[in-house]
Parts: sequence; C-alpha cells; structure tokens
Amino acid sequence: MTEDGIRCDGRRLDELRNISIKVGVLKNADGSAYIEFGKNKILAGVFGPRDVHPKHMANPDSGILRCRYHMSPFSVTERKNPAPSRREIEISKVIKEALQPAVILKDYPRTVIDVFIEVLQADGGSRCAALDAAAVALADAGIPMRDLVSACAAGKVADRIVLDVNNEEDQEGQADMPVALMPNLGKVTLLQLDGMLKPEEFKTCMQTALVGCKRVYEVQRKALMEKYFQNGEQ
Amino acid sequence: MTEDGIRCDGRRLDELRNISIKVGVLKNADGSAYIEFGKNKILAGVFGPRDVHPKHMANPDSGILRCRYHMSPFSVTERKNPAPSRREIEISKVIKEALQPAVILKDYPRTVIDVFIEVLQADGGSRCAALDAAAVALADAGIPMRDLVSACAAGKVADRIVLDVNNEEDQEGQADMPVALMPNLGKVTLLQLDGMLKPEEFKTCMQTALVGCKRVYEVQRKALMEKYFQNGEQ
Amino acid sequence: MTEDGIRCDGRRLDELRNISIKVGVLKNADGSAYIEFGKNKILAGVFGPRDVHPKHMANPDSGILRCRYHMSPFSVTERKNPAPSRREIEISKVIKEALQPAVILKDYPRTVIDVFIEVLQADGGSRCAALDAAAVALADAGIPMRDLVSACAAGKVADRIVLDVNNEEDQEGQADMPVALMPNLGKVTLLQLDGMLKPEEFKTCMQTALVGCKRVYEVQRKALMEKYFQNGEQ
Amino acid sequence: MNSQILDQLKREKILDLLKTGKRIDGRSLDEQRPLIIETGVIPKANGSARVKLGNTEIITGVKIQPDKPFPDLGDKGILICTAEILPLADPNAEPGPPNEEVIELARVVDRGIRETEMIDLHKLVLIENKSVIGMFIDSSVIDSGGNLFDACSYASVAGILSCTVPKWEIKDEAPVLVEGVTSKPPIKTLPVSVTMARIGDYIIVDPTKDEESCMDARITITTNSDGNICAVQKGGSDGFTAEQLIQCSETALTVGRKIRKQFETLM
Amino acid sequence: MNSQILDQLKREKILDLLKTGKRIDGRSLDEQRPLIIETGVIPKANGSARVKLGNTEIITGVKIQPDKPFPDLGDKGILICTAEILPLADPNAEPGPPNEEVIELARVVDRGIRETEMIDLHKLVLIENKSVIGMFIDSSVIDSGGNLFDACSYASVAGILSCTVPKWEIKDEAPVLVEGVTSKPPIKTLPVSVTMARIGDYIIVDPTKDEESCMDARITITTNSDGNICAVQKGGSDGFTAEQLIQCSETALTVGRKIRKQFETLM
Amino acid sequence: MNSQILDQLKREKILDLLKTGKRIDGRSLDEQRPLIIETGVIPKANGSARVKLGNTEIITGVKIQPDKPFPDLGDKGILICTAEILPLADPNAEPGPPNEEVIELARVVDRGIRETEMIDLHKLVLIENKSVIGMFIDSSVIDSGGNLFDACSYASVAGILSCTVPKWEIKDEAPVLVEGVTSKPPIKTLPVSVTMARIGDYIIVDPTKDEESCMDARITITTNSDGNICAVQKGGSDGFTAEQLIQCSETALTVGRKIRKQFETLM
Repeated sequence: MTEDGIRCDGRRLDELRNISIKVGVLKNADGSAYIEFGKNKILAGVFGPRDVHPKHMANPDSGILRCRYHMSPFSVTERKNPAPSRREIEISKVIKEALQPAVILKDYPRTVIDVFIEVLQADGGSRCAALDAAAVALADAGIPMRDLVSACAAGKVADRIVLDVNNEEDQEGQADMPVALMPNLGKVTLLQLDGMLKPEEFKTCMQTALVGCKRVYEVQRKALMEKYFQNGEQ
Repeated sequence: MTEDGIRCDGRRLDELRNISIKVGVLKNADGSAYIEFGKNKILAGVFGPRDVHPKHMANPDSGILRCRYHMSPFSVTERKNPAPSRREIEISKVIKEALQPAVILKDYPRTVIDVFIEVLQADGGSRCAALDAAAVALADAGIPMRDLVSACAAGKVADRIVLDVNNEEDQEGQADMPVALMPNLGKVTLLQLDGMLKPEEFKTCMQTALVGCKRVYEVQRKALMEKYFQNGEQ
Repeated sequence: MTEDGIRCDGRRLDELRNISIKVGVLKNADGSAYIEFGKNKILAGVFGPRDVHPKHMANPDSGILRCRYHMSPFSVTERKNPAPSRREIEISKVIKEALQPAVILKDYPRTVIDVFIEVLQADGGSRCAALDAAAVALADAGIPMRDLVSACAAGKVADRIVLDVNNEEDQEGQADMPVALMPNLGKVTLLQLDGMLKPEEFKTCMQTALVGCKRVYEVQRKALMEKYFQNGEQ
Repeated sequence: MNSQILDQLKREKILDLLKTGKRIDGRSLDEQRPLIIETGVIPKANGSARVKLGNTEIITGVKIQPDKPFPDLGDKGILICTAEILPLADPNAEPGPPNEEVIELARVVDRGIRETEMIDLHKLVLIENKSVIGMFIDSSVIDSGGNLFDACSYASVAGILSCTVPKWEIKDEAPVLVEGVTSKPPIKTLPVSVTMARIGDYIIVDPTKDEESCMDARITITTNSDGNICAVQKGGSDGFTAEQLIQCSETALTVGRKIRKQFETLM
Repeated sequence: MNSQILDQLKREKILDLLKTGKRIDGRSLDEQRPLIIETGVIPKANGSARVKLGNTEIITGVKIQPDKPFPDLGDKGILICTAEILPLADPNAEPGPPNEEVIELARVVDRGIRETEMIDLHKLVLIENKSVIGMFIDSSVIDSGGNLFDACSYASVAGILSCTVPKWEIKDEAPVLVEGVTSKPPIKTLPVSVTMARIGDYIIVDPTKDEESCMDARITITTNSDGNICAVQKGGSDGFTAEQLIQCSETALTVGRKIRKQFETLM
Repeated sequence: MNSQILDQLKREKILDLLKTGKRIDGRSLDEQRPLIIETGVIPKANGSARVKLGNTEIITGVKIQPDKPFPDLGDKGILICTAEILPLADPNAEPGPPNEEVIELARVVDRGIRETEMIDLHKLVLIENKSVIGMFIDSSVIDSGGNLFDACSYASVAGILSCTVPKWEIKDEAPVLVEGVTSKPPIKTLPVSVTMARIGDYIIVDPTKDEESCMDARITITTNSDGNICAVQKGGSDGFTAEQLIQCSETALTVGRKIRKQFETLM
C-alpha cells in the first residue's frame, strides 16, 4: 500500500471492488442471480417453497431455510476436491443464519426454501459476495422478505482499516471481518472476524463494513429493478 | 494373431470362448445362475418382486428393477477394494437398462426386482457374461419376461474385427464393443464402444457381436431347459 | 513377574486393580456412571426408553437396546481418529449382547434404550470396565433389570493364569479372556478369548475371571447404594 | 398432477408432432439446438468454457498441475474429466455424493475425450515413470435442459482448446514452474459427441429435457476428426434395432462435422 | 405372517425335537452338517476355496502381494482376513458398507487364524521394517444357511492351504517378482472354528439358519492342532452357564479334530 | 408437549424476568456461571483438562507428536482443535459424522486459539519444511448445558496450559524422542472466548441451554491478553444492531479479564 492509502489494486481505503449483479440467470431455479465482485464469480439459485425431503425434517409451524455454499474444483489456485470441506459447511451455516432474519418463513409451514450457491471463481470476500447473490436470488424467486441482506467485508491491512479486502490483502492482512446487514431494518445478520483488532479498530472496521454493505445494497436494488422494471426505475 | 486369423488363445476370428451356464445354483435367491465365459466366473442372484425399502423409492404404477454389478476383491490381478468403484456403478446402470426392456414390470406396482451380480473371476467381456447370467437368473426367478437378453462383445484386434474379445486382446486391442440383444424381439438393449472404428468397421463389428449374442442365446436356452425339462427338450 | 507371583504393578495373581464407580455423574443422560478401573477412565450414559429414529427400526413387540462403545482421540498413546473403528463396532456389539439378557425390554414396545460409552483413557480390559459402568448407568436410569452385569478379564501371563490383565501384561501376555456375568442369575453374557490356552487353563482362566466379576459386582452394588441410600446401607 | 400421467400426455403430443416430421420446439429431427461457446470465463483456471446448448448450460474449468503417473502408465500424462449436476441446475438434483446418473455422465464425457485420443498424453511427461502433467477437466451443469452428455462434452473440449499449459522444469527430480512460459495443449483430434433419443419409431438428435422424460432409449456416439467412431453409450430403458443404430452412427458423423467446425474456430 | 410369531412356533417345534435328542434335519446335537471343500476354484488368485457347509456356501480368494509392514511390526508379514455377505446370499443382506454383524463375522474369522498362529508371519519378511509379504484372505458368503462363522473360517483356512506363494527378490530396495518360482505358505498349525448355539437347555453344534433364528446364545471356539483353545466369541442376546461353556470347549476340541483331518487332506 | 409451544412459554418467562434485570438462575445479565477447571485428568495425554461451566462439562485431551508441516507453512508447527458433542451429553446428539453445528463449534474454538496466536508455532519446528511438532487439542462435550463455545474454548486453553511437550531430536532426518526431557508449550497470550445471546432487547452473557433455546441471536468474541479482539462469530437466526455489537465487544473484554485471571493460576 502506498503512504497515501492507495492499495495494491489501485483502490482507495474505502473503495469497493467492481460489482455487477445479474438477476434471473438460471432457467430451472425459481430465482437466481450471478454476481461478479472483484474476481469473485458466483451463482446463486433458489428453489421453493417446496416439500421437504426427508419428511421428518419438516417443521409443522414454519417453513425452513437450507443453504449450501460450494466451491467449484476450478475456483481456486490448487484444484479443490468437489466434496464439501468443513470450511464450506461452516460458511453454509453462517450464510443461512444471515439470510434467515430477512425471509418470512411462517407463511409456508412444512416447506423448505433451498438456497444453492456455487463459487465459480473465488477471491477475497467470497462469502459476502455469495450472500449478496443469494439475497437477490431469494427476491427473484418471489419469496416474501422483510428486507434484503447486503454483505461486505472490511479489514486491517498494513495497519489501516480498509473496505472490501481482496485476496492478496487477505493473505498478508492483519484482520478480515465479513459483515452482512439488513439495510432497511439496520440489523447485522452476519459478523465474523479473523485477525487482531484493538477495540477502537473493531468499531471502525465494523462501521466501514456497514458503509460497504449499504453501497452493495444499491447495486442489488438496481439489479432487481433492471429485471423487474423495464426502464430501470420504479 | 497369425496371418490366417488364429488368435492368441487359438480361436478363429468369429469364435466364442467356451461358455457354460448353470441355473438355480443358489438356495436363498429366488432365481440364480452361474456362468463361466472364458475365464469369467460370475454369479447372478435375483430377489423379487418384493417390497421396496426405502419406501419412497417405490413406484405406484410399476415395479422397479435394481441391479448391482460387483467384483470380488480376488477377481482381478491386483486385489480390488471391495467398495464399489465408479466403473462398477456405471456397469450396474447399463446392465439394468439392458435387462429392463425384457422384464414385464407393470404387473408388480410398488415392488422391486433386485438383480445382484458377483464377478468371482474377471476376464475380458465380464459385463456381457454378467448380463447373460442375470437374464437367466431372472427367468429362473419366474419373473415374466418378453424375451431373454443375450450379450456378447466384438472388437478390433490387429486391424481385424473379432468376436468376443478376451483379456489379452482387450489390453492391446483397438476397439471393444459390448452388445446385448433381445434375440426374439431383435432389439439391441446394450451398446457401448471404446476404441476407434471406421464407419464400415462399426457396422461389421456390431453385426459380428449380434451373431455372437444369438449363439449365447442358444447356451442360455439350453441351460434353462436342462433345469426345467428333465430330458433337456421341451 | 516375580517367582512368587507378584506382577509388574505389584498385584498378586488374583488381585483386581483399583476400581471406583460414581453413579449419576451426568445431568442430561437419564442414567450415568463413571468408572476408574486401573488406568481406565470411562463414562457411560443411558437414554430411554424413548422413541426410535429411524422408525422402521422399532420393534412392535419389544423395546430394543443399542450400544455405542467409543474411544476419545486422546484415550490411547497415539492419537486415535474419532471415527469408529471396526474394533469399536465389534465391541459395541458384544457389549450390547452382554447387557441385553439383563434388561427387561418386553415392557417397552417400539422404544429404544441407548447406551453410550466413552473411553476417556484406555488401559487393559477397557471393554469389561465399560460394561461395568454401562450396567450401573442402566440401573441409574431406572431401567427394569433382571440382574446387574459385572465384567472382568482374566488371562495368561508368563505361563500363569492371572486376574484382570493390565495394558503391559496384555502386550506380552499369552491370553486375554474378557468375561461378563449376571452375578445373581449365574449366566455368562460375554466371553471372548485371544491367545492360547490348554483346555485345563481355559477352565481355570474362566473361573478366575468369574471370581473377579463377583468382586466387581460388590463395587457396583456399593456405588448404587451410595447414591440411592443415604448411609450407604439398605 | 401425477408426473407419470403428465409424461404420458407429453409423449402423446410429441409423438403426434413427430409423425408430421416436427418437434415441439420447431426443430427438424436431426437438428441440434443452437450451441454457444464462450471460453476463458474462469481466468484463474488454465482453461475454461461456458457452453449453452439450448436451455442447457455448462461451465468447465481446466486445472493443469504436475502429478505422479499411474502405475504402468509412466509414459503418459494424466487426463481426468469429471461432471457434476449442481443442485441449482435442476429441481431434482440433490447435493451429496454423485448418483449413478452423474457417474455415467462423467464417465461417458471422459471416455469420448480419452478414446478419440484428443490429447497426446505422451507429450505430458516430465520424467518417465516419475513426474507427469495432469489435466483435470471439471464440468459443472448450471442449468439442466436435456442432453447433458453432449453439452458437458462440448464444454470439456472447448475448455481444453482454450488452455494455456504452464511449463515445468525438473530440478532435483522435482518439477519447478517456469514463470511466463506457456504452450498450447498437444491436440491430435477433435472429438464430437452426438446424442440421439428414440421416441417410438423416431430418432431425434439433441433431445430436450421434455423429450428425454418420454424417450424410449438414448444413444451417445463420439466421433473424431478422421470420421472414426470412438465411443458409444446406449442408455434408457428400452432398445434400438440394429438398423436404427447404424442410422444413428451416420447421423453422429454428419452432425458431428458441423460442431467440429465450431470447435475449429476456437483453435 | 409376522416373523416374530413364526420364530416362536419354530422354536417350539425345535425344542420339542431337542427334548427327544433330535434336530430338524435329523442330525444329533453335536453333529456338523457335511463339509465339502473344493480348492483352486479361482485360478487368478494365489489360493482359493469353495466351501459348502450344509446350505451355507462360501468362496474365498487369497491374494499375495508385497506390502509395507505395520509400524512396530517390521519383523512380520501382513495377514488380513475379511468376510462379506453378498446381497445374493440372503434376502435380508443389503449392499453397502458392512454392518456390525458382518464386521463381527470378519473379525472373528480373522482372530481365529491369527491367534492360533496358523501362518508363521516372520517368514513373510522381505526386508525387515521395510518390505514384507501381505496375504489378503477375502471370503464372500454366496449362500447364507446358518453358521457363517465356521463356514468362512473353513474356507479361509482351505484357501490358505491351497496357496502358492510367489517369490520376490529385493533389487534397489524394491521387491521384484521372480517368475516361475513359488512355495507353499509357512503353515504352523491348523485352526478349526466350531460354533455352537444354545436353545433352551440344549447346546447344538453348527446351527442352521432356522436354528439361529430362535437360539438364545451362540459361541464360537477356535482350537489349534495342539489342542489349545485360541479364540472364543460369545454372541446372541442371552448367556451361558459356566458349565455349559466348559462343555462347549470340550465339544469344540472333539468336533475340531474331525474337521482338522479334512484339512490335512488338502496339504 | 409440543416443544415449540414450550419454547415460546419459556421465552415469555425469561423475557419477563429480564425486564426486571434478572435471569432464571439468578445471575445478572453479564455474569457467567461458575467456571471450574481441573487439569491433568487424562494422564496418558500430554495435556488435559476437565471444565465445568454451570451444567456444561467438557473433557479436553492434548496429544503432541511429530508431523509433517502443511505445504507452504514449513516454518510452523501444527495446531488443530477439534470438538465433539458426545451422544451421552445430550438427548438430541446423534452418533455419526459431525453435523454443521458441531463443525461450527470446532472451527470457532480453533479460530479463537489460532487467531490470538496463543502458541508460537514457529517454536514447534524440528527441521524447516520437513518435520514439525503437531498439537492435537480434542474436546469432548460430556454434558451439554448451553454455551458450548466458551466451555470448549476454556477446556482447550486449559488443556494446552497443562501440557508438557516432549523433546525430539533429529537423527537421519527423522525425529527421535528424547526420553525424560520435556518443556512447557510456547505460550504467547491467553485467549478468552465470551459468548453472548440476544433475547429481545437484552444481551446476556454465557447463556444456558434454556436461554439458547429461545434466543434470537448469538455472538462469540475472543480476546487476547493485550485486550485485542481476535475472533468473532455471530450465530442464530436473527441479527444485532451495530450498537449491540459494540456493547458486546466491550462486555467480552471485561468478562474476559476475569476468566484470564483464572487461566493465569494454571500457568
């Protein structure tokens, strides 16, 4: 990083990588989205509400949400074994719990909404990008939602708090903090941290991430509008 | 191969290896057969029609057919891991689909017919030999059938089309084509090819294999007659 | 071993290692026990009678008993993979069959009683110690029983029959014979042998083990009384 | 609605149309759906392709890395094609270990590329018997719209054609990457897989998902640039006559030539 | 018909007969079913046997190949016995990973052969701590008619006895096969497994499937040529008295001697 | 009784109490349950601890053994924390491979110890890139009474603190144990995990099982001896406001200091 805070990929400290989201990219899924977030390339597809198999997993009082975050074998530098790793299982769980507050499940007892995420190419912040695509795919599937969910990481690199850590920064960074926000309800639904932050830095880092989440929200909103409203405006 | 077409095991181009089939060799299975086809030694056992477990696999409109092709650890040169390989799973599927057209499943809704095949010693053409035994075992189990299924491979070795490729020929052969036929209905129910054939050779090879299937059919028929009609004739 | 039969840990030929049993050590389990038997440290927890999952395993005429014997990764010298080994699966089965004669299952159709055993530290004779704890845990769970089950091994070390073989003796011993007894009904419900015994030695070894079982029974009985009768006496 | 009844009605409708020489989507019987191939879609992979065949869509990535040769095959590099139906591609696909259908799909794709000898594996050897180059061609079905066999095969071939192969040198018996030097993969021929379905007495090329749901039998035939037939896989729960199969082999060659031209533009 | 009621009726009938000293198939209580042993049935294996014990039938193949020794056991070759109940052998057997019954079967067969020290494993070492000979004795139950323990054990022993052991020489620290030179395996003793069931107060040798379905408890005792008792496994959901167990050990020795004679004809 | 209705009633009761600043077990909102730590409970392990946090009880064992380093991490020893909920610990726990909850538990415990850099892994290297010391810290939940995250973390830290590390020397490139020489592990800092639950508008520290069954969301924050925040994991099916999270980070530091003092007595 340069002294005036220009990062290895040319961004300023508080600058997001390029993000583009396409809605409704899959024909079989009930809803879908494709996101490019920096070098991340991620697909999300949603099915449901539909019957639960195996049946004993169904909840008679509410729908359930399931989530699978999966990386393609070719998505990372060394070919990845296609069987889900423990890391992928954990990320699937935190993504599910980040989406769940936004999804109105009570109206669909005994059903399941399945969110399937495929990371085609991974870069830093893939779980946030995955969440962003998944939230849009849920909306595209017509699932009733209280809010969108918008996610973005912040971190500490070369002793500075930066927004949206990329892969190279993550490798030698001092902290990485993925955050997800329901932007209208103001609730943080995912928060993780790996690294080392002073209490003040913790606050700054989270605030930085939340600013990022709100910017991501605008991209998500625009993508949905582009699909659902011909001229891109309501 | 010699110039006048005598093969490494002394056979002519259009000659089958020795085949012997015994019907009803197992006491627990509803039907069974044991085949020796060259050096192949293969058992087939059939159970059913019987209840399906797990129940959700049952078809309310028809019986289903399941098939497992499995090789004993000692059946090949290097000891084989007893867990089913991807190759065994694929062969199980093509054998099932080769037998299915011959089996009248409509009369047995919600039931399953299980065909279990064990390759005790493997030689070239084990999937064909397995099919031959399985078809006889189905008949022995009293399952209503439209026809038998008779299988035999042909291939290309030293630039010539030969019937019934053995192990040594397969190793250095140019093509191997397993074929299964419903001999009375004239339908080919299995066809695979590994290798390289000119379009004309493809036709010749298939015709050669079909001739072999019809000869195998005679052996199957005789074996069933020997069991079911005392003097070997109807 | 010395010539007058003093063993590597100072015991006489017919002497048990120290045994202590605590009843009701777990809060979630319906019944539980903790045993220290020599250097063995083993927990047993019992749940049930309770509903069976998956349901098709339920027996409409009787309850069923299930048992899992499992070793912690840190319980042995080399760290053990936490997935159950074939040895653990076999021991689970023989322990289940050793407990089953003592448990009155007929009164609880369609239910299961689950016995979970965790070997925290393993020494010679861990399956016997596990059984001893499990029987006490079943009693603590209020399961109706015909009798307790008390287990102890005997073996052959340096050409002598000894009671309660420890780890070092087992390593270089000539035979190890774990035995379980229903002490009041006089039935042997577990008997295994690894080693080499003359017919006479076989008898002596079994009788020695049975004497050990009866002594173990006293320890089990005392532990249950300490929990259920304030002053340690009925 | 009972899906079996639905399939029956669909079959009647499809058969009625076939009698008039037409298909539900307006194609002729031996016509493939439009094939769109885009390469280089996964820059972090050594090669990649995104293929659309009608409503079916595949992404394939190729990873190239040094490996140990298989025993007794020490003079050949390693080539492994896999295929996976992602759960987002199909309402009936389930996450978890591959079922028999997916295993067949992967093995048929692999066989087509292997048996045509598309890649000269002898050129992927670093030290005989000790160190070779491995190519892993992983295909993910992201939208399942029928005829996954051909779509995955085309994506795999396109992915391979798009590859840049890194260079490794041997130092102290171990392969060391030479930065900045790459080459094209050693291509010998272009395999083309053509899948046909039989519905009643009609053979149709490149079946859609609807056509597959009511077909009687299926056949996949892979040919190479020299017009040889190199791999065949019959599937489905009924059979073919010998004449139909010979007809299929001819169709596979004819249709294959068109696809091969499309591949050639990628080279 | 409810199988529990059926088993109950079967038990009553069997017990009634046992009171008169008879069994359903006419045998006396301590009589085994006829044992038929055929060896060399799988020529591609290094040893093999097909064993019929009444209605139970087993095929065992032995594969012998160089291997690395287990850590801390560098002065011994490797011996592994497995057993599998093929799904064609029994209407209740299921394909898939072995359940606890099959694991017990395999481990009891293995233990009988291991604890009697049938094979001198020290003679299977090529280079101490580095390279040894491994013997894999795989038994497949092809017809399940009761007493799989003894039948698999007999088939394993017969398979071993029928072995020709290839010769390997060490070149550059690696084993190289010496063509055309073989030897017999280093046999020290002949293990004989004898399984008995208790039904009520009666102990019967070599139970059939029907007898097993209503037995109270089971015991398998393996003895060696010197008349030692080397391996025991009690099974079943009830117990034995100490007297019954001593009676069983004597029966195992007596019955074992007959079987051992049959083995000796194979040497 | 329907467990969902039960949880609803429980939640109402707990919320009513929280409005008056109290908890069901009489604790204040930021008060942990008593923590009892006993070390050396598994003498055969290199380190061990038994931890009770209220009704939750954990046993952790540490095994230390030579290992190969991870590729690209040749200058560091290996540290792996696992966690398992034993089936005897909870009526709902099932034997078998770990589910997503258990995987999260293990990974969060591991991350807390790893990211605080509790152990100086550079000091666990025997030969760079070839041979290092591996520490396996395996935690078993033996009684599940809520807040397994903190309880497993405390047991893991205590287990590590109790370790005696054997000494290995390198001979012929292989590590050889030096009998009788041990050292303490190279500890740099003391990680403390503090888990909080949100129920309605209330944040409570160290939730019990009952409190967890009706909480809205959960957060686990691990701090180190220097007062840094090193690992965070939010869980549960609802969220937090940013203010609540900052409040949580402060609570984690305050509560953490008390626990850290308890750890210091173990050193």
